Order: sequence, then structure tokens, then C-alpha cells
Amino acid sequence: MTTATKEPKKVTAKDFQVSSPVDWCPGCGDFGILSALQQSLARLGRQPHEVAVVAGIGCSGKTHYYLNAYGVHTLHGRMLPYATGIKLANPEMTVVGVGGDGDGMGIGAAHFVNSGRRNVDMTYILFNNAVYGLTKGQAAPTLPLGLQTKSLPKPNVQGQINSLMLAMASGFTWIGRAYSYNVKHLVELMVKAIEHEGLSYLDVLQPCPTYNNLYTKDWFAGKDLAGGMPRIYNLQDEGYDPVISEGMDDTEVFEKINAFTQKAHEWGEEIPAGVFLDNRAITTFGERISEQVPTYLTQPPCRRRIADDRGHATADLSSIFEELRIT
Amino acid sequence: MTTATKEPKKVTAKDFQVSSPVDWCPGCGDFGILSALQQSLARLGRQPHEVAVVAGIGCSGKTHYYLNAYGVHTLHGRMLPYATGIKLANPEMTVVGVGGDGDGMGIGAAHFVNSGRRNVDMTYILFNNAVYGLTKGQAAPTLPLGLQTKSLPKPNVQGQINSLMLAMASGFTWIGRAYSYNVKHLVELMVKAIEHEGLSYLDVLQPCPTYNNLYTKDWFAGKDLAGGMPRIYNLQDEGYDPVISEGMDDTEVFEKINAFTQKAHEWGEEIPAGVFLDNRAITTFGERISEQVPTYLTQPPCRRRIADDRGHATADLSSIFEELRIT
Amino acid sequence: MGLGRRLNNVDDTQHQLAWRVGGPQGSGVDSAAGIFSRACALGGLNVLGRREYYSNIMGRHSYYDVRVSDAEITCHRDRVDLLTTFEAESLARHFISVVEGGAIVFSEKDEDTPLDKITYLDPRAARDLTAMLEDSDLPASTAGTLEYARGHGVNTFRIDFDAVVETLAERLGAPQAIAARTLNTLAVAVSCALVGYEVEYVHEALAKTWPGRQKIIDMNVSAVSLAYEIVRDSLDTSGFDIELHATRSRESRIFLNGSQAVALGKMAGGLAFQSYYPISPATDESVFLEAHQNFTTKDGGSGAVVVVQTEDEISAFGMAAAASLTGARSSTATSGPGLALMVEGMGWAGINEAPIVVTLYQRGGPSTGLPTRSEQGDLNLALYGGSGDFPRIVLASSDLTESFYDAAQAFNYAERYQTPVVHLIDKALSSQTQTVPPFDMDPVRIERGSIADPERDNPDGGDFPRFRVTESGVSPRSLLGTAGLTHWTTGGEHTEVGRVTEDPVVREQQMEKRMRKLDLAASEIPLAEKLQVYGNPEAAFTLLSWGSNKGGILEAMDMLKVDGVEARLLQVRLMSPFPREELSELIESAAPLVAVESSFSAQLAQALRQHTGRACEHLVLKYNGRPMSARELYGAFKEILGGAAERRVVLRNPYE
Amino acid sequence: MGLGRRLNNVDDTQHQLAWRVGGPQGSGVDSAAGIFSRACALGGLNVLGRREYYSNIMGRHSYYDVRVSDAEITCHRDRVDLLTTFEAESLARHFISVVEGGAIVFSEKDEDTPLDKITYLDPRAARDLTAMLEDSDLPASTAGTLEYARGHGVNTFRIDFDAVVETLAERLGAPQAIAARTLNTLAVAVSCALVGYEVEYVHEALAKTWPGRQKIIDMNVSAVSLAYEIVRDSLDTSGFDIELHATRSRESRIFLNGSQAVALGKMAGGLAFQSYYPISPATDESVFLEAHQNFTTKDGGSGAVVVVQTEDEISAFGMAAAASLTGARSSTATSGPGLALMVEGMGWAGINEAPIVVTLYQRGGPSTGLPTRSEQGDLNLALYGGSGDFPRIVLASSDLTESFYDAAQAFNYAERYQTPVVHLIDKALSSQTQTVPPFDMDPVRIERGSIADPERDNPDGGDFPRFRVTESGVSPRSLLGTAGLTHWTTGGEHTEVGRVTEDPVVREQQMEKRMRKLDLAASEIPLAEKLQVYGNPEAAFTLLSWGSNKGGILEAMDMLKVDGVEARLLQVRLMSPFPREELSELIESAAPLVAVESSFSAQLAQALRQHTGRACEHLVLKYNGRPMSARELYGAFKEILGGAAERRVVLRNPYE
Ligand SMILES: Cc1ncc(C[n+]2csc(CCOP(=O)(O)OP(=O)(O)O)c2C)c(N)n1
Ligand SMILES: Cc1ncc(C[n+]2csc(CCOP(=O)(O)OP(=O)(O)O)c2C)c(N)n1
Ligand code: SF4
Ligand code: SF4
Ligand SMILES: [Mg+2]
Ligand SMILES: [Mg+2]
Repeated sequence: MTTATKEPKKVTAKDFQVSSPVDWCPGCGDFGILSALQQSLARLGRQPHEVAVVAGIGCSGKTHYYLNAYGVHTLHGRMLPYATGIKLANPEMTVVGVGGDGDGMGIGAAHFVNSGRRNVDMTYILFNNAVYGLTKGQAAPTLPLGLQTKSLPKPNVQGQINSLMLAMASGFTWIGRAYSYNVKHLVELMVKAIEHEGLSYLDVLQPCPTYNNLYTKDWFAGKDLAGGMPRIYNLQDEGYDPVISEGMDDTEVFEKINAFTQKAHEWGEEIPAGVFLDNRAITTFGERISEQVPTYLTQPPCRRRIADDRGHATADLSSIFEELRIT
Repeated sequence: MTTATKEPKKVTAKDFQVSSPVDWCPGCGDFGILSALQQSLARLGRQPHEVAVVAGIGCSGKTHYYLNAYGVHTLHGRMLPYATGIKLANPEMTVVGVGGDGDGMGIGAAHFVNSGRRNVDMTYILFNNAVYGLTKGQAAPTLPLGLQTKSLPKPNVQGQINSLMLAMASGFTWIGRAYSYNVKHLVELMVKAIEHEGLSYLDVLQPCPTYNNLYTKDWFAGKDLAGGMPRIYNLQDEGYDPVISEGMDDTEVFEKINAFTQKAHEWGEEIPAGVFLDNRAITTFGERISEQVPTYLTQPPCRRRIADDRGHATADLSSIFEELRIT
Repeated sequence: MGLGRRLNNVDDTQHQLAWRVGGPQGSGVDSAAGIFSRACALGGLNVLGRREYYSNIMGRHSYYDVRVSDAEITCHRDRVDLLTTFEAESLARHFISVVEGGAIVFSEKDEDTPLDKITYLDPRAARDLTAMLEDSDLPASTAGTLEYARGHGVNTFRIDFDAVVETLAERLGAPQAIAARTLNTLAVAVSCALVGYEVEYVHEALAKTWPGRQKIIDMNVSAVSLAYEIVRDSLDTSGFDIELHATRSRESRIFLNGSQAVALGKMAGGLAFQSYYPISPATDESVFLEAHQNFTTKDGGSGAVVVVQTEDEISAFGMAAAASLTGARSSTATSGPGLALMVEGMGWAGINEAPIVVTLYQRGGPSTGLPTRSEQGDLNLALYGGSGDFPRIVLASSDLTESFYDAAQAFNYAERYQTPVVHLIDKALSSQTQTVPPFDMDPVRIERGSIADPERDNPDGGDFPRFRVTESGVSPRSLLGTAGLTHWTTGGEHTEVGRVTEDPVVREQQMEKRMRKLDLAASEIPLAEKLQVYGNPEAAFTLLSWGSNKGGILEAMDMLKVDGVEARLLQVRLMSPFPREELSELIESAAPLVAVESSFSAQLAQALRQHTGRACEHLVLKYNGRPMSARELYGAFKEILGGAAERRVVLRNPYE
Repeated sequence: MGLGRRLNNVDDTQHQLAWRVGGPQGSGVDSAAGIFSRACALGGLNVLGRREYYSNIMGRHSYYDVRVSDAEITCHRDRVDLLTTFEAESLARHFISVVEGGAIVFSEKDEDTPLDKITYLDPRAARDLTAMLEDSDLPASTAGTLEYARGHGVNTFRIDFDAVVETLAERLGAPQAIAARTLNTLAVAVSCALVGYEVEYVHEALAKTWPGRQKIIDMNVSAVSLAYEIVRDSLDTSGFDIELHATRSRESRIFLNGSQAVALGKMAGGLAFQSYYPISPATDESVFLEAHQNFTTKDGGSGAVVVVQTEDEISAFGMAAAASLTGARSSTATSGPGLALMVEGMGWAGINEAPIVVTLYQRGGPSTGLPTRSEQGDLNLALYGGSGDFPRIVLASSDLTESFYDAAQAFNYAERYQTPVVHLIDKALSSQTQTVPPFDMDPVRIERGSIADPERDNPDGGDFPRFRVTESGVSPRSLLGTAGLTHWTTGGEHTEVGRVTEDPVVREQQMEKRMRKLDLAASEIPLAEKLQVYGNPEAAFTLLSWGSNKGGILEAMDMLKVDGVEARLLQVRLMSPFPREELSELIESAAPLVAVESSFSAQLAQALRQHTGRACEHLVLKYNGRPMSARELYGAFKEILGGAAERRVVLRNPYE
């Protein structure tokens, strides 16, 4: 039922803004992500109704409320299946998933891993703040072992998931990392992530000033370091090439994976951001469905004509009845 | 309530055997795994009652029935939480988890990923047959994209999870791969996996002659290859050193991870088996609990005295009442 | 139920037969049953099959009951005329279930196997059988069982199948291993020959079984000839006078099972998106859909169902629920453990008014329970799964035809009332194979409910009030992707445009709006879709039931009628909204009111009491995972009518 | 409930007060309430606090009602004597809830804020308030609300808090930003000063709030002095004559909330393993346990609870269920969406007879619903979640003391009947803070049920029949790790030793054995643990309720008594096994029978009808997420008694 607007007008970030109040804490990194998303969608020329922003549950999971588009707030950890359902049923929509690190790497990890296998053409933006914001600061799977944020009664007893490595092992075909206070770079990466044909994963380092007093704006800015230099640098500035293209030989692919692995493990005084992986050699799930269902793109599930004007079913099952017919 | 047997007798594989009928298909790779597990437990000198074999649901999930020990058949995909509960409540038990690839990498992937973070001292043996055996041969997350086993009506539309990479990204501290028909090597690896202090992951290539006509005994034996040489080789024969020890510097660790990554991706004419990773630098969850609960090992949850002889509760909450006391 | 107590409901014309074939899983029991069923159907007979199997791939015991008749069949028969066995275990398990005058066909090699050498025979069964045989001074072996059967008037026919295969191999000039592939056909043919069934239909069945594969057909045709020869020439069938003959009336019939009927109903109803996670006994539906995902449409176009295998049931539900928001008719299929994982999503669909259909194939519970056996133990989960209150439609089908139309209608309910629908099937029904007339597509109507039009429903643009508070409770819904109708959806309580709110007034309004839809559904859905009355509508003896039990009850009612007892059956089709008014009226005159359910707790009777206050005087229950037979039900009803029955009458049969 | 219709249940001694403080989340409302509560408790008064907050970390509106009295308090008061506000939003939301003769304290800066400038005021509320103020010819601003209040006999006291902070900073010689940290204390102190409360208890409360942190205490003491000065010197309190005074009777009291009471009860009951996944409003319990995980034992040893944060609720349940098999008393805590994910596990625990306790903190549903508000909408999920039939114990607590003992007793039920136990709490109860006598440990008994002894129960060794069929249904259980008792456990149907089986007879035996335990529990559990009768046991006017509603009902019953109306309350504590017999008898004389529940669907009333056939004549319901007040209940009861009430009486209050 997607109906094209009659005279597609030029969209701006404003078109994606809404007036309802934002209820994040002052200084929350989420603000930067929201703003970048609005800018990115505008830059990509999407109309609000062509976009579904699908969210998990958490502070991060409120992002879609602050955005003019189809906003789908799902269940904790379940963003990916819902986003997948929307995209597969209406392949014309631009689907962007947003959610927290607890949501995505904890309760939602089975979907994370298995979505990688499908490579549906959509984008996952993970708000990596290393805590469970909305439930008051418990350790998220992204918090390293032994660290103790101010919200924890004791040092973290569980280890850390390296979200980039997990995305790679799961088969995401585009993997990037950004920092929520560098909105310009964030927009650049979001645009690339959304443009990527396949499942893209953008890990956004997102300070939570309320609960996470370790990974703060100051810390990322390197204020604690001798040189006082920002920790985050841009991989692409270094000439890091993330592209795996079709037909690349195994050795080259291994090199890419090794480079990826090395960069994905870099953390501390220098933290890489940018595009880590851009694998163009894998078909999207939509392409795979099209192979089995030739009418998939011309008559996607959301628009199939299932009834005639009198409300009679249009399905003609006679060939199947024939197959089952015995007399 | 673990009571030591009075005169610990020398155990043999026989002690772990039972007489009940095994209902796997003839030629199923599961037989080799069962036999190896019985041998390994005996070699390690465990008494049956000291062992809990915890299983998922699937053909693989029947293994514990054929084994004399505490056998816990859990829910599909949930083996790891149950195994964790047993081990944490009774740290004296040897806990071995068994389950299928659908069970572990599909529905159970969130537990897989997050168990890596905990590093509980137990062993996970995954039966990797690339199909859902017990539900009649659907594609498992370990089946590569585009392959079509005889049980599939169409080629597999979902990509493959590299289980070794996933285990690494999740933080498993010991990772190995074996082949179910090489029982000798399997025993060797199982013994190492169980001995490892922390969470070990043993991926077992397990032919399913009923549904998977691609990864067959013959295929592993390389019968289709020009040279007719077995595909599987032993990493350790090549001198591959999987050990990460405490205090190793970053460069060395990266080298290990790169080597791991390379080997984990090797598949086709040559398939490595053996110990891929043996990370000794990470504390176990039990050690971490002990730091916070000093009595954890001397009075583990399963054996805490909670009542006196007259059935009165022994807990003395007066200090907490004191803390809450207002007048 | 005591041994030897055999209520003889043998069908007594020459156009009726109850046949059972048993053997290890993976050995061809299913395909033997398929050939036999086809042969009978081709001869113009109605066929009803019942399949029992273990949660196992190879080796454990399975069996298939095929009942054929020129009359309508609604239920299997648990006392069979003819038993064909592939192994010793089948002899041990089923010798007791053959009627007097019936026959057992067995293989020479199985003639004298000690019970304790039968690998998979349950220890309990082995123990009880041994005791029983010992009581009759018989050995605890298949020889003992055969002797016992003979002592009870059953014919036993021994065939040396190995020798037969050898002969066949010789005739065909084929290796023995190849000839051995006809074993199933041989077994069927021996059975057919024994009852004198017209061989041409067996031949035709072979052609239908392997369409286009002439070589295989030819080989099997030879096997059939050989079998007929052997029966004619080498067996002494003098004491056996059961016959089966074709009627040759060839009305148009399709042959399928319950899960296929549901799949077809879904396709008829416009299903466009199905996500699923494999689980017995639900998988078959999705596999069938996948195999038939592309089809034509009457307007000359083509239809298609996108079928996605997910990583778990949580994902299966979520994908379909989300897909339903785009306007695609969306569904998933699962059984109890899967639904348990979906109930969080059910609440989400409820509060977001998402029209998703869940087909629930009930199996034995609790937990993993009896994965391949039947039960009706998930009604409560379907009715109450999920936190808090939200409306849902729950309906249950009782036979294949109903399954087809209900599966289509479920989407209309879902879209008209914009709420999740659970369509209950039970394993007995889903695996029941049957010949039925091809489903008439004409009655299948598509009602999409209230879909918003941007110009009509949101003329000023801006956030679209998707959850507008209306008198009926139904609000025009926007399909994701439509210009001019953007809004939010959320599992949190929300305002009309779908923003999370904790405002107490808006909360009350939305809660009440949602729940009003149940009243609307209750008032709109016609009586016939809520319940069906069978039998004598004036009868005091009233049975209350649902799902696959219907078949057995109808037959048992026929048996009662022969005894001069009038009865009526109230078959409940809609459980939510519960047909409170309608049932209250109907049960007023019930005396006694007897619930018939395949569960320990009689969940429909619970619901009845909750909604009407009326408790059933008797509960006829079965919860061993096997479907009820007419014979069992008849016995229970007689017991109740005789005044001797306890409140709970449990149907037990240790030989199933 | 119409505006202005104020049932004046102002407490009328000088030892009673209802105080409300409101402000943005994260601004110190909780700590202000804490100081005020402590100050009152230290003066010998009983304290009951009620906390309302949004699912938000910072910025949205929260408020705290603290009611104090020398008499016992069972419920908050929704019309307060004194309202203290930190921001304009609190004025807008609560001005209407102050009693005639009461007072509002507000900050000068909030004196004239237009309603449409209040960021988080719900549009619905803003609209309604604007209309209401316009009706009274008042501006749609806080000025309008203040004027309205004054017009209805409410005193309004304006304080220039910025100036006060400045003065304080000067006095202390501290920067203003530091002095500003005392804002909460200032607000409390102004309130205390207004009612003339003895300042020494406020000082003492500060010391209790920051034990050992003398600098902070000193600064706050100065703030208190300043506030008392200002009230004395600069406010015209002539029209305000509500007073509050300490009683100085200092009985031993602890001050805690419902979730802490549960946590303590679990520790008393021997909890050794708790796994959890964070979710409102259940998290607090686990956090408290974690913070107090090591403690001493009476035998001079030390106890401990291992607390594990898991990746989800499925894991939380599974870990605890498995831990329970080893003999560790094990538990988890969650709310509705979490329980939804646990129901598959519940079935597993049911069929494996695993003694796990789930504490269920009910919040507003369905789905994500109202995560931080209260409801009683999960009873059905607790009773029916899971596929198939299995026994479970479900109980519900109604106040802090009951919560403590029930939490301990839940483990006894779990181990005696070897089955999962769901212990229901509701958010209103879990967040209710209260002064209560320290819990007496003496009545806490530990009953571990039947634990197998290898020599007694398995003398011959071999597989241990863990699931031995017994008359009572209870079998001696083996704790994992015990020599001589190895066996299997499985979610599949199983034999006595725990092997999967599909044998129909064994199935029936095990199903019946398990379900018998419910009969056993019904027969053994004493009446007092099943239900409590309050009020006049002979009264016809009968209220049926559960959970936190009790507090309000008891107070409303007292109010009825003043009117000469006798009433009784049947508080149901055990929902499974349902006290059918006991309730049937009790309700026979009920006229009318009125269910009081915090849900749309009145799930206890549903259960009552299901089990007894009796429908309640009236349902008094509240489902806007806020707890019932005595005033509301009294109003509803009067309506019912007056004969004017519909069957459903919904309690509505747009100002909560
Ligand atoms: C099934 C379920 N379990 C638990 C919760 C409670 N819950 C809400 S948000 C949240 C975690 C949020 O953390 P994260 O995903 O990291 O998001 P953030 O708030 O940090 O952005 C949890 C556990 C829930 N809503 N649903
Ligand atoms: C919640 C739930 N969903 C689905 C199933 C059905 N089921 C049983 S086994 C199985 C898959 C088995 O595959 P795998 O884990 O690879 O084990 P294998 O049989 O191959 O050893 C499934 C889906 C189940 N038991 N529970
Ligand atoms: S708690 Fe943290 S993540 Fe949540 S809104 Fe506040 S700052 Fe942002
Ligand atoms: S189906 Fe495959 S995995 Fe299962 S028992 Fe048979 S051979 Fe083994
Ligand atoms: Mg987070
Ligand atoms: Mg598998």
C-alpha cells in the first residue's frame, strides 16, 4: 500500500523532526545520534513515510519517538525480527533499527547472530553506552570485565562482548563505528550504512553521563591522557580499506579479516572509528527470495492483491488441488 | 549434598555406560561423541555422580540418556543457562553441555554469546551436523548459504555462522574442533576441554547420514578429492600453538587471534581440527564470585546450612534490620 | 480398559475396513499407508488415516491406521480388522487390537522373538504383556502373542518376506537390495489380496505414488502381482472372511492431512508472509507452504507466500507481527513450547492491534512433553498467555474442511478486529489423512477491516491517529509505508498517534477501546462460527467438546442411537470471545452435561464454568497423547448413562 | 470522579498528615521523601509512602506521598494536607489534590508558568486543566491553578528558593552550587516548619540519611534552621492550622519497601541462588540482595546468596531452576514481560518437579504497558502460563509483613510440593515504603520436603527413581551431585528414573502423580495461608480482593463502619491450588459479593467463578496504573450499597 507522494518535495532534516519533548538526560549521547539520523535520512532524500525506524527497549529505544517517520517500538531485544518482518513484507521501505547494547548483545543476541545470516537490506544502529540506561545503570555486555561504573555496587563480573567482532562473526556485510558527539562523521557513516545493500551495523560510542562515568565525553576527548588528544581517530584517514568485493581471492579476504580483527580489538588510548568492513560479495536476502519467488519485488507481500472487488479470494489453488487429487 | 563415595574406585568408560537402547540412526556421528565422552570422563577419573551432562533438544540432546551420570535434558536452546545454574550452585560437579548446532547457534545464540562473558568452568560440546536433525533436516545456522542437502526443498537461503569465530567473539577461553569419527582425537580434545579452567567449546563435525548428504563420512574422508586424502588434519601436528597466557603482550595476543581467525576460516579441501585457542589469562566466573562471596567454595549454594535441627532458619538478618532500623 | 473386553464395532459391509500397519520409523510405514489409502480411494472408498510415531528419526515404533468405507468416516478405529507388521515390535504392541475374525500378517523372521529382545518395546509394556501372556500360559514372545490372538479368533498369516523378495529379484532380474525396496508395496498388496480387493486400484495407486517414474512403478506392479499370487496360492485363508471391495463410484476427492488443509486455507485467505521455527507437529504446514509458495491467481496474476525459517519462535512471531503492519496477511505456526515463547509478542500484537494469525498445533504437554502425540492442553495458554489484558480471538477446528475455512477466516477476524488470532489444531487432526471433496473456494471471502485512507482519515496530515478512540473499538489502520499516515506503534501504553503515555485517562480510554473489540466480535460473529450443534438438538444428554474429538463423538453418538439413546454435541469453535450467551442457553436443558476433552484439566469445561457458572457433571478425558476412539467414547457414555461413572472418566488404552 | 467532589478523609489529630512532594525525576523527590519519612518516624509516627514515577531517568514528573500517623496506616491518602513542589508541573498536576484547609508550597519561579510551557505535562492533562481553569475564568497557568486552590480553601505559600539558597551559601561560606544541594532538605524543612513539627527529628533524620558524613549533615542542619526561620519570619501562616507533632513513643521500627521485605524474606527462607534480568519494578529486589549477599548465621557461620545478572529472563529462570536441582534454594524475580519469557521454563520446572520460586512484580500491561505503574493483570499468566497441564503454587502478598513471611514460605511450598511457585507482588506494594516492627525470625520455619537418602531410597543402587509414583504425588528427590542417586530429568514425559517415554500408561501415571500434589497442597496448607477474613465475619456486604488493594479496603471499611455499615473482606492469598471449598462456604452468605481488583478483567473474580460457579455482583476496578485509595473505594462501596452502581465500577482519577 505504499503510495508514492504526488510531487516528491525536497526533504530536509526538519521534515524528520517532531515537536514532542525528548526525555533523555541532559548531555546524553543519544541526542547526537538522533540528530545525525534525521540529517542522514534527509541527505538520502527519503520521505518520512518511506522510512521505518524500528526500536528496541531502552533509552536508545526512544529514538524513533523523536523522529517523523513510521516508528515501531518493539520488545526488549527483538528489534531485528520486527525490522526484518517490515522490510521483507515491504521491501520498498528504508528500515533503520535502533537499540541499546543490552538490547542487542544481551537479550537480543540470538537475533543479532542470525540476522547476520540473512543479510536483509537494512541498517542497525547500536547505542553503545556499556550500561543498561533505562533500568538504572546495570552492566551491559559491552562493559569490560572488572570495571565499575558509578551505578554498580561492585566491579563488573562479566566479560565484554566485542560488538564489532560479533557482527563480523555473525555475517553483517557492513560494519562501522562512530562516536555520538561527532555528528558530522556520524552522518557520513549513517548515510553509507543505509546506502549499503545488505545488513549494516553501525556501533555508536554513546556516553551515558548519568550512569557511565568511565566512558565520558572527556574520556573520549582524551582529557586524561598526557597529550590530551582525542582517543577516537578515523580509520579512513589512515587509508584503511574495508571493501571486500566479489571475486576477491581467499588470501585477500583473509587479509581484510585480519586487518578488521586487529582494528576491532584496538581500544584504549587510540580508538578507531569509520568503516571497518564493507563486504559487497554477499547477496541480500531480498535477492535470495526473488530467486525463489519471481514476483517478490513486483508484488511484495504488503501489496499483493488477495481479493477481487467483490471480496472473493483471488488465490487459484486448483493446481495444488490437482496435485492432491486422488479421484 | 555431594557426598564423596567412601572408597573411590577406579572408574572406566563402562561405568558411564547404560543399557537403555540408543535411538540414533545407524551411522550417525553422535555415536562417536557418546563413546568419546564416556571414555573421557573415565580417563579424568570422575565418578558418575560427580558429573552432570546437560543437554539441549535435538538428536544430539539425547546423548545424556546413554550415559550414566546426572543427565539433565533442558529446553531447546537453553542448555547453557541450565548448565550454568548447576555449576554455580554446585561448583564441585563436572558439568558438560551437549547440544546441536540449531540449538546452540540458532535459538540459543544469546546464551552462547553471553556465556562467553561469564567463563564458567564447564564444557560445551556442540554437535555440528549443519542440519536440524530431530525436526527432519531443515538448515541449521552452520549450513553454508546456497547449499542444498537432500532434506531441503530449495538451496539454503540463509548464511552460515562460523561457530569457532562466534565462540571467540563471545569470549570462550578454550576452543577446539574435532571430528566425530576420530574418537581417539575426540577423547584427547574432550579431556583437554574438560580440564580447561573456564568455559571450553568443542565443535564436533558430526555427519548426519539421514539428512545431510553433503558433509558425509566419505566427504570428510576426501573420497571426492583427486588425492583421496582425508580433509581433516590436526592443527597441533602443524605446530599451531593456541595458548594465550597471562601477561602476554598485545602484539602476541593479536598474532594468536589472527592465526585463530585464519584457521577458523579454513574449510574445503583442508579442514583443521585440534585446539584453536587456549586462553589462560581470564579468570573463571567461580573465581569472580569467590571474590565477592568469600564463603562461596566452602559453603556452595547447594550445601549451605539454612536451617538448624529444629527447622528454624539460620539466617541472622539482624545486621540488615539494623541498617534499616529507624527507631 | 480390561484386556479382551472388545466392543466389536467392526464395520460389517464389504466396503469397509480398518487396517493397521506398524514398523520401525523410517522403514516405510507411511508410504505403505499411502499406497493402501490411495488404492482404496481410487476404488471410490472414503479414507481416514491416523498416524502414531515417536519423537525419533529412525528405529522406534510407528504405526498407521487406515480406515476405509463407502460411508462417511469421522474417526479412526482402534480395533482393526487387519494388522500388517514389519517387525516383532508391531506384533507385540498390536496383536491385542485385532478384532475377532480379523487377521495379522507377519514376517516369518518375527515369528518367535522374545519380548525382552525387542529393543524399543517400553519396559512397562514388556512387563505387562509378559504378565498377561503368562496368565494365559503363553510364552513372553511374539509366538505367545500370535497364539493369544489365534485363541481369540484372529487369523495369523505368516509370510517369508525374505523369500518373496528373493523371488521378486529373480523375476525382475534385479539385485535383491533393489527388490527389497518394494517391501512396503508387498505388505500392502498382501493385505489387499487377503481381503480380495481389486488389484487394478493397487496398480493405479502405485502410479499415483510415483508419478512419471515408470521403472519404479513397474517393479512395484510386479511385487503386487507376486503378493496376490502368494496369498492365492500359499496361504490358507479359509477361516478369514473379511472382504473389501471397491465401490467404483469416483467422485472428485483430494487426499490430504490437517496441516495441509490449514496451509491451503491460509493461501486461500491471502497469506503473504509466513515465518516459522521448526517444531512438531507444526512444521509440516510451513514446509508445505514453502513447497507451494508460488501459485496463480484468478485474475491471471500470480500469488506468492514468502516463507522464512527463523532462529526461534520469538523471531517467528515478531517478524510476522511486524509484517502484518505493512498490510501483508501474516502468520506463523507452532506448538505449545513455541507459543510459550510467543506470548510476550502476543501482548505486543494485542496492544498494537496487529492482525497476526498463529496456528497452534497442540501436542502433549507440559514442556517438551509428548512432542509427536496429541493433546488439547494449550487452550489456557492460548487464552491467557501474555501479561496484562488484551483482546484476542481464539478458535479451534475439528476436521479438515473446517481447518481449511477457519484458516482463511482467521485472517478476516484478525483484520476486522485488528488483534492477534490463535487458531487451534491438535496433532491428531493435523496428522489425520483423509479423502475429502476439493475445498470450494467460493465461500472464501476476504474482509480486510478498516484500512485508513489518508484523504478521508487524515485530511490535515500530521501524525496519524492510528489508535483513535472509537465506539466500536476498531480504528482505521495505517499500513506502514503509506504516505500521509505516519504514526508510532509501541508495546507501551500509548496515545492515539501511538506515542508512549502514562496518562491515566488516555490509558483507560485505550484499554477500554481495545477491549471493546471483543464485544464487537462477540456480537458480529455468526452463531455457526461460534459453535455447532450435532445430533438431536432436544436431547438432554449433552456433550461439550472441541477439536478433533468431534469425529469420535459423532460416531459414538451413532452407536448410542442404535441403543435408542438420543444425544447432542455442542462443538465449541470460538473460545474467545467466549460464546457465553449462546452456550448458557443451550446448556440449560443439558442433563447431564458432559465435557469431552483430550487433556487432564478439561480446559474448555473450565472456560465454560468461568463464563456461565455451569460445571459439567462429567468429564470424559484422555491425556495419554492418543486420540479418542468412538469405541472408547461409547463405553464412557454408556457408563455415564448407566449412572456408574465418576465425575472424571479417563479413557485409557495401554496398547496405543 | 468529578472535580471538587472531595470526600474529606483528612485525619484530624495532630499526629497525622498526608504530605506530597513532586518534581522532575532525578531532582531529589525520593530523597526529600526519605528525609521527611525519617523525621516523622523518629518522632514515633508510623509512616507509609507511595511513589509514582515515569519510565524515564531524568526530567519527567515523579511524586511521593508520605502519610504519617500515630495510628496504623494501611494506605496512602490521595487528598493531601500539604503539597510541596519543585517545579511548575507539580503545581499543575497536584493543586487539585490538596484538601480544604491544606497548603501548597511552591517556588517563586513557578508562580506563573503557562501550562503549555510545561514540557512533560501530558497533552490530555493540559487540555483538561485548561478547560477546567477557563470554566472558572482562570488563566491556563500555574497562577491559575494556585488561584483555583485558594478559591477552594487551600493555602499557598510562595518561597523564593533561589534567594534561600543564596542566603544559605552566605551563611555557610560555601559556593551557591554546593548550597543548592540542600534544596530537598529545604523543601522538607519548610513543610515541617509549616505544620510545626519538632525540628530535632528533622535533624536526626539528616544524620540517619548521611550516616557518618558530618559535613553534609551540618550543611543540611543549617538549611533546616534557615527554613524554619523563614517559615516563622516571612510566611503568613495565619489561615493554616494543620499541625503535626511527634508522639515521641519510640518503638523499634524498620523502614523499608515491599521489594526489600521480599528480599529479606528470601534470605530468611534460605535463598542461596538468585538469577535475574533487570526489569521494573522487580530489579530493586535483586539489587538489594546483591548489596547484602553476605550475612552471618545464627550458628556462627556465614550465609550468602549468589546473585547473577543474566542475559535475559529465559536464562534467569533456567539458571535458577537448574540450581534448584542441586539443593540450593533458588529464585528469580521479574515482572509481566519477563514472566512471559519464563513460561516455557515454568513447564519444565513443573514436569521436572523443580522447586523454583519466581517473585512476580506486577506492573501495568499488556506488553511493555506501564512499566513503572501498578496493576494486577498477571494473575492469569501466573496461573496458566506454559503449555499443557502441570501443578504450580501461586500466592499473593498484600502488605510488607506478609511479603516477608510469604517470600520465606514460598520456598517451603516449592520444596514440599516440588513444583514452581509464583509469588505475586504488585508495583504499588513493592514500592510502598513503610515503618514496620522488625520482622520476627522466629516463625520462619524451613521445611525441605522429601529429600532422598541413597541408603533408604535406593539401597540397590542403579538409576534412582526420582519420579517414583507415590500416593501423595511427592517423590523423594535427589540433589544433583549425590552419590547413589543418579537419574535423569527432562522436559519430556518420563519414566520414574527420568528417561523420556511415550508409553501411554507411564504417561498417565506421571501426569496423575504430578497433579496429585495440588490436592495435597490444598489439603495441607492451613486456611490462614489461603485466605484472611477481615472486618465483620458475619457481614453480608462482602469484598473479595488480593494484593496491595487490602490496605485501601481496610481503611474504606473503617469509613463504612462510621456510617454504620458492616462489611467483610476476603483476602485471597493462595490462588493455586485455589481455595475452592473454603471460599465456596464463605461466599454463600455474601450479598452482594464485590471483587476489588486492579485490572480491567478482574482475574481473581474469573478464577472464583471458574472454581465455585459464583459470579461477583460487582467488580470495583482500577486499571490506570495507580493504586486504589480508601476514598475512592469508599465512594464505590457507597455507590454499590446505594443500589445505583453498575456491575463494573471503575475507579478513575485523572490527577494521579
Ligand atoms: C523482556 C524484558 N525484560 C526486561 C526489560 C526491562 N528493560 C527495559 S530497558 C532495559 C535495558 C536497557 O539497556 P540498553 O539496551 O543498553 O539500552 P539503553 O537504555 O542503555 O539505551 C531493560 C532490561 C524489558 N523491557 N523487557
Ligand atoms: C521451543 C522449541 N522450539 C522448537 C523445538 C523443536 N525442535 C526440537 S529439536 C530441534 C532442532 C534440532 O536441531 P539441532 O539443534 O541442530 O540438533 P540435532 O537434532 O541436529 O542434533 C527443534 C527445532 C523445540 N523442542 N522447542
Ligand atoms: S540514562 Fe544514560 S543513556 Fe539513558 S538518557 Fe540518561 S544519559 Fe542517556
Ligand atoms: S537424523 Fe541425523 S543427527 Fe539425527 S540421529 Fe539420524 S543421523 Fe543422527
Ligand atoms: Mg545501553
Ligand atoms: Mg544439528
